[in-house]
Amino acid sequence: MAILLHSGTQVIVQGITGREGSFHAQQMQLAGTSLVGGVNPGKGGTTHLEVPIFNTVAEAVRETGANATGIFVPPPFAADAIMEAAAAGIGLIVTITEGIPIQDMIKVKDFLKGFPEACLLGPNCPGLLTPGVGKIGIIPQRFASPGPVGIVSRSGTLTYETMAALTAAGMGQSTIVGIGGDPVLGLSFSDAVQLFESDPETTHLAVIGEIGGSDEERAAELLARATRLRVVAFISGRTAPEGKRMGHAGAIVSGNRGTAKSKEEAFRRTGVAVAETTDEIVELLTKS
Amino acid sequence: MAILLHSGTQVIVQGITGREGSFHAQQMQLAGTSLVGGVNPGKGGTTHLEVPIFNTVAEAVRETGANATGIFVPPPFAADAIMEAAAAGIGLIVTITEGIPIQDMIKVKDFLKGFPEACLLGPNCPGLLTPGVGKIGIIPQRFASPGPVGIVSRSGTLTYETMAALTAAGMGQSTIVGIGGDPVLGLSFSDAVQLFESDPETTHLAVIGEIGGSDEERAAELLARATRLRVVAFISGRTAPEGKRMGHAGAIVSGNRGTAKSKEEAFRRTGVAVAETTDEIVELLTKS
Amino acid sequence: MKLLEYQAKEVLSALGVPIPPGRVARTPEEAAAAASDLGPVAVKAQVPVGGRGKAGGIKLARTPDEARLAAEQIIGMDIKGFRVPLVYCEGVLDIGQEVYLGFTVDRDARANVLMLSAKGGMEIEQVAEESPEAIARLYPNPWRGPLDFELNQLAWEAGLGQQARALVPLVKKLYRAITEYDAITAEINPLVITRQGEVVAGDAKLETDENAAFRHRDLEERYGDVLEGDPYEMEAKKRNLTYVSLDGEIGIIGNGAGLCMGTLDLVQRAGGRAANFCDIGGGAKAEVVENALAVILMNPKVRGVLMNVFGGITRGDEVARGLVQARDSLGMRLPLVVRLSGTNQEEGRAILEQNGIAPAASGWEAARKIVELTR
Amino acid sequence: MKLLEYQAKEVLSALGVPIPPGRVARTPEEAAAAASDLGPVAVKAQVPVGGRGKAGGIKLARTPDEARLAAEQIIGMDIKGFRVPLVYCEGVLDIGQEVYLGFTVDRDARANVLMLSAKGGMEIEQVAEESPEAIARLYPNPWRGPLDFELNQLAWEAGLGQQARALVPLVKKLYRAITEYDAITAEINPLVITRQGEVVAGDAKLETDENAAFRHRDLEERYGDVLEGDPYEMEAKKRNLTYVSLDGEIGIIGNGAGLCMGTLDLVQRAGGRAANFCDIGGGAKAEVVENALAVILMNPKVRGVLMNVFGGITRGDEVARGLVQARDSLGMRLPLVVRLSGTNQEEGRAILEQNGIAPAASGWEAARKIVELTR
Repeated sequence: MAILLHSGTQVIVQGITGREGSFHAQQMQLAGTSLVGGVNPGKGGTTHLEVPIFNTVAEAVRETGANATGIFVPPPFAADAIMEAAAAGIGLIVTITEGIPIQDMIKVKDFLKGFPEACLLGPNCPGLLTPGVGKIGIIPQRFASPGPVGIVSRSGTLTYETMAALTAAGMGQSTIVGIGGDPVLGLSFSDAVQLFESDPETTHLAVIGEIGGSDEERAAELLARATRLRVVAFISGRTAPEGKRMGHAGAIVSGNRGTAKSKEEAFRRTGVAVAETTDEIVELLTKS
Repeated sequence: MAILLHSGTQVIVQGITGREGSFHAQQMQLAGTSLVGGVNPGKGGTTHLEVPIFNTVAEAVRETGANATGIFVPPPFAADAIMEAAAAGIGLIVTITEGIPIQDMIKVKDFLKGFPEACLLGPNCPGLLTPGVGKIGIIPQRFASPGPVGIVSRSGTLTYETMAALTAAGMGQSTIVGIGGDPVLGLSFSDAVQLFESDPETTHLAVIGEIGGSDEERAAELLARATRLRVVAFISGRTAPEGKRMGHAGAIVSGNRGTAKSKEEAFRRTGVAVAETTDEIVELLTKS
Repeated sequence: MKLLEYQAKEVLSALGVPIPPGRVARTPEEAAAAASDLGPVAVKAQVPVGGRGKAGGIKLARTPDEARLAAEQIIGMDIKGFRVPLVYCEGVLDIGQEVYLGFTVDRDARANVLMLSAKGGMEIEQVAEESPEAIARLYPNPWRGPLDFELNQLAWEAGLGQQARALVPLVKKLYRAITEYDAITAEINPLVITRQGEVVAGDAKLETDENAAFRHRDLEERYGDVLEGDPYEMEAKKRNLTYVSLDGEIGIIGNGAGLCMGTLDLVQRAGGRAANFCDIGGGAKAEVVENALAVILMNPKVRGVLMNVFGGITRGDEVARGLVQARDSLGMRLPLVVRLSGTNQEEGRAILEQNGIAPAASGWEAARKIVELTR
Repeated sequence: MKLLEYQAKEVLSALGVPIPPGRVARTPEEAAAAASDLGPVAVKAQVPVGGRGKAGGIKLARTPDEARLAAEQIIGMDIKGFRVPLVYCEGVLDIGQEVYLGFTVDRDARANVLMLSAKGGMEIEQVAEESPEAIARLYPNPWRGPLDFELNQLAWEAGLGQQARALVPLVKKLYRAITEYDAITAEINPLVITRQGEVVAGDAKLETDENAAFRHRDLEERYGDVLEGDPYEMEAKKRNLTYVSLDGEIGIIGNGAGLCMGTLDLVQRAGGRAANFCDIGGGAKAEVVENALAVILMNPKVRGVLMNVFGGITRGDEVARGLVQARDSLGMRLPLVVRLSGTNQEEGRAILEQNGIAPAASGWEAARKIVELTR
């Protein structure tokens, strides 16, 4: 089973003919992904990486039955690309693009309310990987192996590191999900935790958080209610300096939430083990 | 029973302290309406027509349990007033104001999609009257009497005339609904027909249409499927001159619909009697 | 407010829509001067109504002399009831393709609709009827406006995808006529794609919402008085009346648009022809009645007046007294038939009879009576 | 981009927000001249950080001489790491009431939040903690912007309903900082309601989104170079690095923000103190590594460098070769510990060892090693 990305997932890449898009689309093929097409307005009718290119996402969906997309278009056009994907009926929208303006993403999030079946992952995220099945995004498949551990993370490299360490320790992964580091995100920790919770193949879960926001705290609340998973949490940024603040607005909104301490405490309160280093994540997951 | 306006309808008036709002709110009280309050920012805490005035609709709803409103505020502020009512949870929003900019109403219609339980009547309409129960708007109650005939109309005075003639002929009315004459409206003929269809107290229905748009045609399609009501339709504007058109856009959109002829034919096709004068409406409804 | 072509182009140009070079000419001399500056020009009648081409209101002029001659012929012409006050002389385009681009309010959808078609030009209505799929449509969300991907899709659907890079920003500029001027119709037909690949507005039509005039006083100030239309309609506008001139002999006054239209229908049914449509609104105040009568009596073709009023909240006796007073102060001598119903109808009818005005029990009776009196 | 007070006020004033008369002074003489024109003024340090009042960065001056003296004291001061480059001399307001008005991005809600409170002034964070209900909040729909009724309601909720007529349009103007400048925080605190009933921005803070800088080149051109901040951060910005200066002695380079933050944590855990945060991104290209090392080595406090890289798609041997080259071309002599994992990690580690760089198997080992070497 795994989550979000299964054998039935038919993937297109928006921005497939760009340098990044092209490279990673090829990597996705190598990881086993069922890549069925690409989108680039004006290049419809051609082929690239042996898949057909379309002028619009709507056309791609109509012609290929695609139900997922990876977005690699440049920041000024990325928000539009996400909305186009949702409007075309795509169910899983993985946005790799880094540097999308925050106000664009706030508009996108509101737009997506009109498409409740569309799940946005990212932006500014490494995407997701279901070992043995495929990936959308840029997670390096070579360190992954199939198995029972779910990983959900806000960080790219920390995720790769954890995944590699788990594989080295003989523990494979069900799905690895990088939710991204931007302030305004699609899929949250809580959403991912819920998905893993209902995936019978996942028995262990690593939650790799960061300072800022309170998505980790909310995920901890969710886990507190009851979980069948063995969960380990890790928060980076414990010693990160407080940003030099100008106004009060940020503080009024966030209050005491968002610090590494508040996040770690939130997990500890629910009985979730908190790792202090990435090595410890693996130790805590593997010890019986 | 009747439709839309029942004994449980608790009404506020937005713009109650204005000249028009004040006069008609009083008439509404005389017609039996349960008027529970008014809204006028800055006048909260005072009373007018012996009902309390509030600064916001939300406050009025919280304090009085109002579930319907009559809007008499001037055109530049009317769209905002409608949205405020919907956001405050008002279920029946009757907008009397004439002269609201069309683009404002297009925005309002989109806004209302977020409040599916809110029913907008109007704008630029006379409102509605359930004889013996009450009214919201400006329909003169003195010519109405309770009975089995529903009236739905785009015109004000033609409605009053029909209502008066019915009363004179000994046939009372269940509810009289003026949907208004603006290009962008809330409740449509079809909506009203459906409501009357499921109102056991209504056995007869007068549909008083006008040239323009194709709401009448749609209502005719609905009636064609099956109706338990005895329906008479009347369309005014048969001899109205075609507007002097500049461009093609209007014609492309409306095609052959919207003429008095197309509307009358639509009703005739479904077996609905079409009256040629308002007197005939009554004749056709009363003949066995 | 219906803008003339040159006005619409001024407005759209300010929003960033490319237009050909052009100049307004009020005299043949000005037209000749324009042509000597611009080279070959189209001399185009400026009237707020379609079909001027077929009516001879557009002439090509290769030289200043030809432009002078064309302007002489066109200025002062009558096109569908409008006297042509001036012409617009416009540089000729090197046309590669003619595209249709427009939007209007779709009242059934309660929304704006944007339309784009590769088959532009005068025959677009025929295209709409015969091959509606050749016109791509988009109903933009009114708060968001059209989104880039929606417009890109629209261009591909219209078979103009390869021009999307030029069309998408252009459509967004046209759309600003909605957000910035409360346009209810805006049309560029043809939208010319030149052989050089530029996109230019060949013609432009723009109508703004009268209800939103309070937000656009500037527009009215700039363009409000250029037009010379029907003199009675212009007078009615000054007096704030809802009035439309028609061809017949019987003046019509009604309260409420539906009742008023219904009255026109009754007059025709009785064999007469209405001279106008005039809705004095629900209130039927004495002053408004006097204004309506005054405008109707300006028209020498009018041989009698039918007034159809249903008094709801307004009392019939008040209406009757107002009417008598208006008639007397205007010294009206023509036949006048009044159908007065509703509140205090008996008192109202009595007042009318006392003052020599024929009352009628129903609209139908009133219509037959006035037709008889004006035959 | 964090604007200084006077810059924020210029921007907001152009959007229609009323501000007091004021003038920038780069010297004490200019401050004196401003005071002689404006009368009594507040002389305010211009730094992109809060708390300048408590730090002595704001002084009242009744006369030009007092203004000169105040400017002498304030210009050049260090406030939280920023040297004060200039002061803003601003006319004193006749304060009736001080209100808080601001918005920011609420990342949990994935939305903008507008906040209004009758309890304005410096203690607003305390108000937020002790009586959060005293701060009314609105999450405007990002496409629609705040609607009039929503703002009216906000004003009544904040206990400022009687001022709604003045506040509602003001909030809409402040909101335009979002739509027109991609602001992610904008704050007017205090928003002063004068004894005369006018509403004026007493202070203003504005931060725009760096990701949206491509839409606002004008802002950067106008204000980009006024600020004198941390010299290493300024140099890093020129080199397009994600770099933050810290107080310690160990330079840090990591690829990925999470890994980099995790590395800081490990260094502290091992008893050391990081000199910076520097994320070189997923690719870890040789040129970027060289830029990062160059900036870190500018800081004389740095006694050693820890680089923590996980090679995903990037190969470890490439990273190692790039690092060796960078070290050599910069002539770096300080201890350098590298944790290199992932793709081709063995080859990478071999290259490091051949070139006298200590490799470490884990981040934790690397952290302990560098702390030891720099003790």
